[in-house]
Amino acid sequence: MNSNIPFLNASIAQALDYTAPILFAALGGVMSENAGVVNIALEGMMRFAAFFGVWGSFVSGNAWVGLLWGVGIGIVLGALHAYITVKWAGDQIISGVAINVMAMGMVTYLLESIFRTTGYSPPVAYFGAPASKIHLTFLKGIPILGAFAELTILIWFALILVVVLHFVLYHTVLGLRIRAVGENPHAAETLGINVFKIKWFAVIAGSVLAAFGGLALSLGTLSSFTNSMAMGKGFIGLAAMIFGKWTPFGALGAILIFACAQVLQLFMQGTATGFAKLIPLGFYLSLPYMLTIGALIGVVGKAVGPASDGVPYKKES
Amino acid sequence: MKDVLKRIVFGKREKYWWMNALVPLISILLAFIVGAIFIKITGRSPVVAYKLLFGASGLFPGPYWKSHFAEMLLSSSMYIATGLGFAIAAKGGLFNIGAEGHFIVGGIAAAYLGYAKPFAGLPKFIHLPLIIVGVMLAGGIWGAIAGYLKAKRGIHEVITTIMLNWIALYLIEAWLVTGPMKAAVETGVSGTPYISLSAKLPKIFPPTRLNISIIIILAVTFLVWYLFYKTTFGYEIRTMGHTLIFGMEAPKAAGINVERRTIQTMFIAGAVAALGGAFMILGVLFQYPPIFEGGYGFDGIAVALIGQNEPLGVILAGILIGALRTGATTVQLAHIPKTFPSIIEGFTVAFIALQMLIRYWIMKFVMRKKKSIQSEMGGGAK
Amino acid sequence: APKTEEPVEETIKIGLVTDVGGRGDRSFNDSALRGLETWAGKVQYVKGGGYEPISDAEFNASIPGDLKDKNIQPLGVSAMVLESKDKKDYIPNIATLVEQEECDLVIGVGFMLAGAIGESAEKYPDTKFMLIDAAAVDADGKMIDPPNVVGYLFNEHECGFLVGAVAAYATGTGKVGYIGGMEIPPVLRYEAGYLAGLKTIDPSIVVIGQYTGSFTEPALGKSAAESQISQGCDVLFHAAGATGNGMFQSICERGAPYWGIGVDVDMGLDENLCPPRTLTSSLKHVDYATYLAIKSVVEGTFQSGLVTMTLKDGGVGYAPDHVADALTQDQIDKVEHLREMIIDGIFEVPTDPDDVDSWTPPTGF
Amino acid sequence: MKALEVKGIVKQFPGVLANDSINLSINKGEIYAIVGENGAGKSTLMKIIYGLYTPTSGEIFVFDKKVDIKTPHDAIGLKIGMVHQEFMLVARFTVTQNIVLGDEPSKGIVFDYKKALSEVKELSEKFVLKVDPAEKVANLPVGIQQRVEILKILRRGAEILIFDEPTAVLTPEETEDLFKTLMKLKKDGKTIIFISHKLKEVMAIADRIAVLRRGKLQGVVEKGKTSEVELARMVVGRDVVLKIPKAEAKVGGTVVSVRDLMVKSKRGIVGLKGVSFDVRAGEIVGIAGVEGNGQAELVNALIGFTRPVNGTITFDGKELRVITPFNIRKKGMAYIPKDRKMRGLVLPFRSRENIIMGQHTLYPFSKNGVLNSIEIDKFATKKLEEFDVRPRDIHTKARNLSGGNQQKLILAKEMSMEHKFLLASQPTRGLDIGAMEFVYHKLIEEKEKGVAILLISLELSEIMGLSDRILVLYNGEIVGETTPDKTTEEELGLMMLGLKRQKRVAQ
Ligand SMILES: Nc1ncnc2c1ncn2[C@@H]1O[C@H](COP(=O)(O)OP(=O)(O)OP(=O)(O)O)[C@@H](O)[C@H]1O
Ligand SMILES: Nc1ncnc2c1ncn2[C@@H]1O[C@H](COP(=O)(O)OP(=O)(O)OP(=O)(O)O)[C@@H](O)[C@H]1O
Ligand SMILES: [Mg+2]
Ligand SMILES: [Mg+2]
Repeated sequence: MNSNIPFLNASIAQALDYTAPILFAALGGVMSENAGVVNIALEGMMRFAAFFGVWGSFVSGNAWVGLLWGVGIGIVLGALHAYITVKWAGDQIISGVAINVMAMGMVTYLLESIFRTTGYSPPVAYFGAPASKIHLTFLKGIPILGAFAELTILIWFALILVVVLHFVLYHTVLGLRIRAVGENPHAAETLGINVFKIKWFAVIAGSVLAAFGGLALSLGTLSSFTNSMAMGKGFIGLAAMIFGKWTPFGALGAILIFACAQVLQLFMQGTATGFAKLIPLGFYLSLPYMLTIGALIGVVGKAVGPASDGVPYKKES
Repeated sequence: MKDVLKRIVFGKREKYWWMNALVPLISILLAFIVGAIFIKITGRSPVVAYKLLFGASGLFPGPYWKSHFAEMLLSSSMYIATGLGFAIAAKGGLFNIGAEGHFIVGGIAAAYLGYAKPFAGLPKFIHLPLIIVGVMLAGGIWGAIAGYLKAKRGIHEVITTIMLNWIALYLIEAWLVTGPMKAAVETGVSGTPYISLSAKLPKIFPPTRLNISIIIILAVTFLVWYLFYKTTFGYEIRTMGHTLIFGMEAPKAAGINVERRTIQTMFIAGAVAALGGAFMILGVLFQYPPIFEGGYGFDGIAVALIGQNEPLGVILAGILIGALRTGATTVQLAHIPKTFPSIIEGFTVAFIALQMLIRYWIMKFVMRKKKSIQSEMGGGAK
Repeated sequence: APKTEEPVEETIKIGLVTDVGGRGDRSFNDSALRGLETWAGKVQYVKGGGYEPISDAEFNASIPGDLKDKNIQPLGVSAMVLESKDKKDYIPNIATLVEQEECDLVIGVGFMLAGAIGESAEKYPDTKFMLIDAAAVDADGKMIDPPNVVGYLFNEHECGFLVGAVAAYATGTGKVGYIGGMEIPPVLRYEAGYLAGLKTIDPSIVVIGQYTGSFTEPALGKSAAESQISQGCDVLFHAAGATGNGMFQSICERGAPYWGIGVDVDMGLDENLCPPRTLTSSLKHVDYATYLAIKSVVEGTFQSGLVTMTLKDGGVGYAPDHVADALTQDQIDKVEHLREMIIDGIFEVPTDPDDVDSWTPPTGF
Repeated sequence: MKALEVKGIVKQFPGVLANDSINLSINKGEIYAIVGENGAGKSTLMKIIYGLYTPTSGEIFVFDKKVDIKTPHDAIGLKIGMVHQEFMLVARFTVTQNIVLGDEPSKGIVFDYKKALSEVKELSEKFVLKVDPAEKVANLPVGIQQRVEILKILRRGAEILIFDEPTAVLTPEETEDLFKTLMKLKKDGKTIIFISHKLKEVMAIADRIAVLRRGKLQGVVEKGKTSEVELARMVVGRDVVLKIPKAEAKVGGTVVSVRDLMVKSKRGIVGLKGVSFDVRAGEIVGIAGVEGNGQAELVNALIGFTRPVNGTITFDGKELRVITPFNIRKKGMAYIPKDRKMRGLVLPFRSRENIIMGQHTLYPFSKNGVLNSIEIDKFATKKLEEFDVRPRDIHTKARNLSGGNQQKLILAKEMSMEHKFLLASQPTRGLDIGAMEFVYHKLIEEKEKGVAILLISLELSEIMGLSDRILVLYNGEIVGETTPDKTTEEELGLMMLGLKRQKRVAQ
């Protein structure tokens, strides 16, 4: 069975590859929603960042510069979302939808203005190039661990972030305050916590994480921007965040289920013989989504978010 | 008369009732201004862009006005359908991202009932209503799945509606349309067979292809409004809308069957959004093509939000977005990307979200006296 | 419309409506645009809008090797391209091109436009129409043949067959991959041809085939490619539009001994993909078909009806790319022989993947 | 020294003048009570002092210095602390996390939870306020939650402590504990502002008492120079009979009969362990007991929120197998919940919409599922008048009503619904003395009309005064049944603490 090890490892690596962008998005959601601000603009932020990352990398020839550009647009969008929802207590859903719609229009507009195409950018320097990957040669050949032998830096970053975010949220003063603001901002305020500051911070930090999700798409796995790049990934990140009960590890678990189902789906489709060959393609393709709902029905049950999630916080007058 | 209008349109008793109308208008205006700045920055002429955009939007008279107008209403009827799909659920406190899925489920149901044998032979006055009912049933059931999982299992509707969108997409496009419902190879048609003549929506504005879809959706919108505000059923949905997301139990304690209403709300939302897909098939494409990405469902969210989740608002917002989209392809004549109107749409929604700020400005303008603003607004800025 | 362009009195104006894929897909739509803009118009699209002329050198470089002998010359037409955001836009876009822009010929790219072209052709009998990949149909879905529409079809299974044969010779592991976008007719024809080609050379070759469900998601293409490679495939072919870009990325990251096979256009020439590891490409000359249709309008020889582009007339084919590096001369000769057999009608390539199992391949390869 | 002075405070809400030039001057080290009818503007004034509201005009002085309090942060800086009418706690956090929030012990950026735990433990010992520092707040009874609130502000070194209706949610024992704490704090030199509707409490603990009426200061009296009766008159502007009218029960047939009812609590343990009792037409059965001894489970089972593990509930002679709020209400049950925000009202709804909730499907409010707004408005106008809900405007949103008026709106809604059985869970919570009197009359009236009433209250005087029979609930069981004339508050108190059991009277 030794010959199966490369395949197993490659499959896990692929699942991780698939996981990273969605994980970033979900962590962005975790960050923002733990402070009580719903961010359904994860999708739009990913799209913006995916594009700006490619743009930056294209202009400079350096993927790290692209990364900075992507983070930059993440900050700008986060600030916009925070300005609307925190400063002016605007509806968080509406603000999120606004950013998503703008992402649809503006990015395509810029794509055409800059690259003379409406669909696909040229390839640029990226993190997935063999030379840019993190090589842990000693792991090669070991079952499962071998999957980690050649990952992009962004995947590692996503995985490490899960731990970091968990630590920040549950073991630091800042995390305690963030969660307090998300649970009961009025209580936090009566204790002298600057609710607005915390929310501003969490929203912008969450947006930057979502931006990393976009970057993982355009500069991690691939080396270019395509118009349909983020299509749905941000929303799946949102779903994973809820599935994972608004916690970093929960989100990771949810996405791993989904990513493994995706890889499994491709594998089953490719090797289908006999009866399995008769199963229509649509069932294979929808398998990950059905499994997610199934997992929710079977195991996870009711998810309860931060108590004041989505409620605009207004200072009484 | 004014009072009646006020009461119908704005809900009476608001001291500054006209604000509710003014805020979206100002939002739209601001969006156009910001859009112009954006165009200017990217090196194009806003004047040309808006001339083309509005010239072909169908909103204003001009050459080819008739067909633009028809195209606008065709689009609008679909946007209103998906917009209502979101708004209905929102009224019940549910966050429905599933309009996209309902739209395509409606489309495939319309296509099937439109071409399949036992139905295709029926006379039009039976066939068409039958299709509409079937479409609403199909979309309704697809919506009710999310409602059921929410009510009985507590599974968040955001997850289920997102997942169900994809499931619908793949089952339809990677199974039904390329499998059991595929048109016979000899016909040379890809996608499903074409619907029969009796399934096509009657045209009402020849020679354009405008059809009764706009009339149907206006009637449906009126029914939805009536349902919300005039019936006990709508009353119950609204009690849920104000409590469900906060975990409050007052409606339940008052004997309202919250679980059943949740399912029903999602059913209605799905049924109405599915109409949009049916309009597309029965009035524009006449078959379900192999690939059918529209984005009408997602734009429906924006439509609902611009329309403040109110039926009348959804109609107006649907017309606005329909007009923008109708004018959109024409801006390419000046080599402006066709997605330009999406930018305006996005800014409009953003300014709607910023309505506290806009209200603040208006109040400041009206009162010219900062002191009393805060108490008049009852919260917000400090 | 703004009068930014020169008066249109003498020049012939060609309109083109893309399908929802749009400009920049590196395959189908771009191919049609090359036929119109680069070849017939001798211009290039500039970012920010408008066209600028191109040099003779650029013009010559744009013509692929297998079309060098087709005498492609600029036709002096002006181009007007409208992209569609939605299927509903096809008819209004065509109407704009006919009514407002008064185009002489309107091209619909893709079988998705079959209905729109069919309806418009009846409405505007004085305008000529060209449809790619389909015959026009009317509002009832019946194939029609109006006097002002020419439809171009392509025998994708023929070129798919030849790249299948090349793949069969090139594989070292006896396993090859196939990545499809969605199960639509042209893609299925590619698949059928590819499978038949493989079967002809070596029935024992294992094919791992996957559909990604999308033509626009390179990430899925990459993922499918990785999966196939880890299962031992070393030659991969895709018919998945831009989704296939991901396949090339995967191939490029790994380098030898993996080979990728392009689709529709000669992807071995596309710097943005993976020229060093592009074994061949199955060519479907949408560009040439577009050019031919425009030429017929310019020269007044326009003929309605259906034209099928085949191996025989150079409308489909396979690109030489790295075939000479991977195959022996004997093998290349055999592929060429197969090509001639198809041209001569000695055998027929199946058009449906389901028929390949029961199809009897020619022997001796 | 003056600890706190407010001068000319005005607060204008849209359409409501909540505070009308209020002047108060509070000495250091005194317990200063503020009383006033519902909606008088007490909470508003306190929120202004704590920086939650911006006054329309007026000045505040703290320890003789003019201050500008813009946020609670400013207030905390000035050593002002406030225990709010609705607790400001993070339910999912532990006691410790709640107490240290905003001023956390830390090692660098890391939250030093161990240190926080020990700090809280110390604090709780120092002020003799017993809490379990590691318990989650959501799992605590309100009395303890209030201790957490007090500890919170004490930890921040508050010198001026504001309590907005702290006793409304407490049991008598908890109230006594609180008073002990307040006296101790006073001895430590802290200044306390205390808001309550219970004049007896005010008389027991306050040094001076300010009376607010319709946003205006009515007067300030010293405790020694006034009486409950006089205070009551100042509050409502008329004489109030504090005694509950007594009416003989004309008992009819059994309406609700509960047998061996076992119910699990939200946390999964059995909270009600096999309880049996009857409620008959025309009688009020009082349930006495310390909160958390099964009342919530009993209520939840009766209205169909929780399915009992075991036992039966018979309504009007018919055993109900499955109870849902819908079918039990249809059978003729009205329910006054103790938590008005969670279970009583739809806050963004207007009074007219709230008042028909539950009977909206009935004629004349609707016919064939279509609402009749004219009838609804007529009805709402009438009921707001009858139950003295202020403001009288049927278009006021419930959210903008004061706590007491929200309660009155619920009473108006539930008591005007046709019913045979009334389940009243703390019906007078947060009501001013005039309103309380009104509710007592209402309950008696209902009983005389033959309604069966189950009254759950923490207020022993209420139970003793109103009930025809009293059941004592302790640890999920009925440990005694008695009548008001056969027992005393002291005896009841012992039973409620499980220290005394009594044989049930055979029915
Ligand atoms: N050893 C510790 N050091 C610092 N903080 C701690 C420690 N243990 C617990 N905490 C604090 O207690 C809080 C909750 O602890 P933890 O993260 O273990 O989750 P929990 O309360 O058990 O919740 P749940 O198990 O429901 O997720 C956190 O906010 C954390 O800051
Ligand atoms: N945010 C608000 N908007 C409008 N009106 C308000 C608001 N808050 C309070 N009011 C009104 O101000 C008045 C005073 O309310 P407040 O809460 O101070 O009363 P209160 O004395 O605390 O009453 P209670 O004893 O019932 O708690 C009431 O008429 C109330 O309706
Ligand atoms: Mg109060
Ligand atoms: Mg009160």
